[in-house]
Amino acid sequence: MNFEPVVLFFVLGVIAGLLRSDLKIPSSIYEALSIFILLAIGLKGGVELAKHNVGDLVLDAMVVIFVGALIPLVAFPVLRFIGRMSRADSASIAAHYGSVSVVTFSVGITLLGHEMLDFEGYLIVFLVFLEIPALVLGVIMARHGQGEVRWGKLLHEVFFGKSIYLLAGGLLIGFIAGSEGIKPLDKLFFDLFKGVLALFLLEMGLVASMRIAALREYGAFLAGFAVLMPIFSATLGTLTGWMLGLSVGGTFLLATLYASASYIAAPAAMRIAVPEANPALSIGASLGMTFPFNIFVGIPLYLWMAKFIHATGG
Amino acid sequence: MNFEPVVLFFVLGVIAGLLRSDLKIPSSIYEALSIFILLAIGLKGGVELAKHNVGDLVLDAMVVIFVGALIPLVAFPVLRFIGRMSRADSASIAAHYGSVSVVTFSVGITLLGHEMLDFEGYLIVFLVFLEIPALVLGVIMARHGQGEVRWGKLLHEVFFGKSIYLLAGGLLIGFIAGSEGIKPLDKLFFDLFKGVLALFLLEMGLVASMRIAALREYGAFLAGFAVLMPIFSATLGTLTGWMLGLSVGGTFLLATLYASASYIAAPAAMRIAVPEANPALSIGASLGMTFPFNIFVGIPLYLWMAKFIHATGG
Amino acid sequence: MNFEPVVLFFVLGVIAGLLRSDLKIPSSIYEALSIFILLAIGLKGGVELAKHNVGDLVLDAMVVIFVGALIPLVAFPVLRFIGRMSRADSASIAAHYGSVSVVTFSVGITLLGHEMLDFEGYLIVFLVFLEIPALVLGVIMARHGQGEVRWGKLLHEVFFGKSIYLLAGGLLIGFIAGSEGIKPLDKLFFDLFKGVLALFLLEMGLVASMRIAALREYGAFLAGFAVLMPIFSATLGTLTGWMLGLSVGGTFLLATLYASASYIAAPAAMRIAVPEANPALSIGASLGMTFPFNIFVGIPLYLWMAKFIHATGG
Amino acid sequence: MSTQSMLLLTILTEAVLEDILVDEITALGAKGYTISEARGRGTHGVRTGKWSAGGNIRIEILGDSELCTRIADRLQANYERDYGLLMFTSAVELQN
Amino acid sequence: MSTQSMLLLTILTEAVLEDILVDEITALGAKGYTISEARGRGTHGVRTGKWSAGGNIRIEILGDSELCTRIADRLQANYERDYGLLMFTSAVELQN
Amino acid sequence: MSTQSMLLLTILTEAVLEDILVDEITALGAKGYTISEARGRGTHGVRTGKWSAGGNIRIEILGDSELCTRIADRLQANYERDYGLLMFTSAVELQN
Ligand SMILES: Nc1ncnc2c1ncn2[C@@H]1O[C@H](COP(=O)(O)O)[C@@H](O)[C@H]1O
Ligand SMILES: Nc1ncnc2c1ncn2[C@@H]1O[C@H](COP(=O)(O)O)[C@@H](O)[C@H]1O
Ligand SMILES: Nc1ncnc2c1ncn2[C@@H]1O[C@H](COP(=O)(O)O)[C@@H](O)[C@H]1O
Ligand code: NA
Ligand code: NA
Ligand code: NA
Repeated sequence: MNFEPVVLFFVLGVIAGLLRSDLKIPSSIYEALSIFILLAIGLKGGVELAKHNVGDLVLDAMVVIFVGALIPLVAFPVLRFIGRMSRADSASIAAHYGSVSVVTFSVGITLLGHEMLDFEGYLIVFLVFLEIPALVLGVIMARHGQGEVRWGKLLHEVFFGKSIYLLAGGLLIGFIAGSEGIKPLDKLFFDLFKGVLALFLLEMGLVASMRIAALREYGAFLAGFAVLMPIFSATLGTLTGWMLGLSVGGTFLLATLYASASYIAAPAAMRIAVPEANPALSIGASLGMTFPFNIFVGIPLYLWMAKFIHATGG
Repeated sequence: MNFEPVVLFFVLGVIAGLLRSDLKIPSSIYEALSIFILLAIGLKGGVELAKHNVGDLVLDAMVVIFVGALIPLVAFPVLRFIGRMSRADSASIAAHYGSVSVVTFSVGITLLGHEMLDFEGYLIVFLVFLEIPALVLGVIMARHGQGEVRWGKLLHEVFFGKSIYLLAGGLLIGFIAGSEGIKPLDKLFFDLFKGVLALFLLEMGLVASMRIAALREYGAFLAGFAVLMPIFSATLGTLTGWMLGLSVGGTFLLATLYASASYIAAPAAMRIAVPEANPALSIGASLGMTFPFNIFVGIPLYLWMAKFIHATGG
Repeated sequence: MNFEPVVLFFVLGVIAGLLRSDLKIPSSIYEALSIFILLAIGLKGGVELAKHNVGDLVLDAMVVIFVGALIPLVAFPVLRFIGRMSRADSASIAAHYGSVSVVTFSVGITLLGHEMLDFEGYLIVFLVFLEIPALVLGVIMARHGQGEVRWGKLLHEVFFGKSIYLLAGGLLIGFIAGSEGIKPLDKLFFDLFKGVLALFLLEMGLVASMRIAALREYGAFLAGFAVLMPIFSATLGTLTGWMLGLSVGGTFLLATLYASASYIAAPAAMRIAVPEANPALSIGASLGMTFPFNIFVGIPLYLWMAKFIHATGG
Repeated sequence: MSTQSMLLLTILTEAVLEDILVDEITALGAKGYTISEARGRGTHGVRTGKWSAGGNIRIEILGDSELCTRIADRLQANYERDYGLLMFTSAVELQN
Repeated sequence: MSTQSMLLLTILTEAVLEDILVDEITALGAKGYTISEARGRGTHGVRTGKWSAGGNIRIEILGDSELCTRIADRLQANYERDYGLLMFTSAVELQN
Repeated sequence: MSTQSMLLLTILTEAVLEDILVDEITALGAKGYTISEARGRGTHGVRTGKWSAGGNIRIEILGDSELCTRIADRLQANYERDYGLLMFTSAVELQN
């Protein structure tokens, strides 16, 4: 079975929230856990990257980013014209779904460990690059013919917002240090990773439990979107991964990456760049619906999809 | 010698407090450490429980809980009639002593590791169940003929208060995952346990140092109670453990569990359910006296008692 | 090459600060990391000390402390008469440079591990003792003929300020427990040490980036002092270590210790004891200049010096 | 811009009461509230906030005089005897 | 000791605006400000502060009536529509 | 319910002074006080609170005019020259 115990911590958090337990994770601990996870993922990616010839990856990276940019471009019209949402909300939600979730990705990696499947480590690098076009496209769609954009502020937010900054910084340090140089840090950043992920999922569950209620107010359309959009994106990812010749594990991870929706980087960036969008909608959908859908249903499904395409397609 | 270095961290904290050092452990770190300890203990218990047929434990559990419920029932009249304390204070303190301290219990486990003695892992399960009757009895004794009880609020506090919630949640996750499934989390929750316990004891020492002063105000009776009550409870625990056929380690742990007094779950629950009780009294006694007594004198004594009864009684 | 990946985390922090990234390490996490580092270093020192006959070290300790006390005595007239700084500022800065930086020292230890060089573990003990004369001398120089000193308050600050208290407390616990007794804590305090140091350096970088600006206001003299003073102190340390017959690693560590400037214990003590000194100057110099100078340039230089004197001098 | 005179009711009390008081003041008609952490000393002794349930909170409610009185009266009746509690109002001008 | 009558402008808003608002109020001439963390509920829903960008901040500015009005007007014009924002002034006596 | 007019003295200063000031104000006769964390900027530069000793605290004392003046005078005399310090009073109505 594709069962991974860490996701139980998410359930524990959700139940605590719904039952109004007094369990709280202090916000400074939440910050610390997220810094840890971002740095650890970045370092891991950098170490992997150091094993490859960077030049060989440029073409793959361009394909991955280009296809990834289709996601917000598809999501926007769906939200705007089928869902009848405002321009700002449609653009902001599209940006959330175009960008990615490090925690969802980590749960995916964890499952691969469980299944003893390998993956192309440099995929972590793509994670960093996928955020950028999604956020920029989101702003362009929100602002199209609606007055000027504070590009300076936005790009600053995108590149130096803590998520991308820590991922990219960890990547660089891991790349420079290499797997030998990073070894003394393994005990903290790699050995404890899964335990810290469990604690983070507990906190995510607490927060998500409050978001589910917010989502309910906005009816069935958004809930449907929050489930169908990741399946569409994962399909795109599966096809892309398979065409690029990634392994089963790599194909699955790319699908997971596409399918995941941001709830750290994107909310902060959109709140500044598209302030008239209602954050309860975008976070409600991405964290209240898509995140739990992905870790419980999506991830096993995407793994099945990756195995299927490699079994039949190849 | 029964000496365990972790308790030195408690001494370090007490001295820092008494000397008014500017050493402070931020409250968010305190919260994080306690979440860690509660989850880790719960997980450990769950993993142990998964090794047993749960049905076999039901009878033992009932005996342990039933005898445990005697503790507040004995403590209350002692406090009320010998100590001449108010009904509310007597009931609240009785509830503190009927309920248990996870940290005292952890120091006990640590000592067993030191002595290379085994114990029945499912004892951790009892820890969770012992809190409940003690808190409920405390409220009944406080309210007997004194107006209505907000049972809804109280039971919510008891079951969904973070201590019991995390212990029970950890227990369930550990039980579901089993020792294989939990392995990736071992590096965080089990390997680091003792170090985290040391840091927690440092903080406990800081807090206890302030409580000792509070206790002084209330005279010799309460101080005497805070030392004699755990010895009485430990005797009860030793006999119960021995009659249930537990190992030396298990007998000792049950005695330690009975002897320990709560300073996390009980204070929060009593502050809401019995507000007219003075929290300085109950926390002063349980944290300022009984906790240090237990870790320095009690625990070695209870181990001796367990060895003695197994050597002579059996 | 003498390259140590942990220092890259400092760079990451500095850049985040300069680029006004929204990356922040919550202050409670900063506190927790520093408590961890101080305790871990103290424990390590205590374990090492337990391997030696304490009596044998008394003479060495006296020499190390005596020579160390020369540093503020040299720094003060330089600042006062060459730099034309106020008496209070000169004394406060002198105290910062006479006292030591645990993090710089830790980076030094880390480099020795990298180079597979041994060192005399008891040097950590000296770290604790070096703070005291520097701070006391600082106050005497500030107050000389300037009205009375609140010695009670100051000595309390020096001895029970959290830095020295935790170092000394860890030392004692490590000494009492010995390397066997401390083993269960190794997984937290020793295995994770380098990773935690990396996170701490990230935070130091964030703070230092703000201090560099402050330093700029005070011109070239202070910047020059912040680079030349540590080289002078390191030379003193190299000679002292060599004359005491320390190993290459030990000589290097003593030089690093002398060369490092305090930015935790000294600022807190000086703010209370010499309030008219401008803290922006002393922290700007020690953290904004000397700390990065030491970890990037100084430490490799001091290692070269230690190797050189042992190769040619002996 | 016109400003509007209102009262700000400040409540200093034990952190453990947070959820209960939020329910009370919402039921009494407050449209909003602001909470922040505090520590302190009063007739109920030192509250350092070091200890999980040992800190204080500050609850502030902006409203008209009637609302503030209603809330203060209720809290005084229900909580003053058993809990650390200090309440005061000040006159403020709403700016938006 | 003479005291001086001044206004204290209190701004309750979303934490995500901190850097932007600090720039605004500095540009509008505030000589100083004080910031602290808060959480709360208002017309924009509950803001628990649990979530990274989900908390509030309280910004306080001591100044003359003219400065406080200038800041309040600017913030109302630029941020009230899209962000949680509550502003009020109170009369205080400066003691130093 | 009768209310009582009092003064609230607010002190914004460096966190490093906390223990010293608590001793001072207790010695000067304050029956209670409330402390909370803050950060800010004033004539002594930016105090971010990121740095261990680099944050501010807010101390509030509710008392009569005489107590507040006594405390403000003492603090001004002893600490204003060397430390970041801002003090102001406001009129409040005690509600319990
Ligand atoms: N005179 C005072 N000035 C400022 N704050 C006070 C004062 N008295 C009490 N407090 C605050 O109100 C809380 C409860 O007060 P009490 O009910 O007197 O224990 C205390 O913990 C303080 O935070
Ligand atoms: N009536 C009120 N009393 C006290 N604080 C309020 C009130 N209304 C709003 N607030 C605070 O101001 C923030 C923004 O308010 P709003 O713009 O109404 O969402 C809220 O999150 C609260 O912290
Ligand atoms: N105009 C002001 N408005 C609000 N807070 C201020 C103001 N000036 C100073 N402060 C606060 O008082 C502290 C000390 O001020 P100062 O002594 O001017 O450095 C600052 O760090 C701020 O927190
Ligand atoms: Na996505
Ligand atoms: Na007990
Ligand atoms: Na030095």
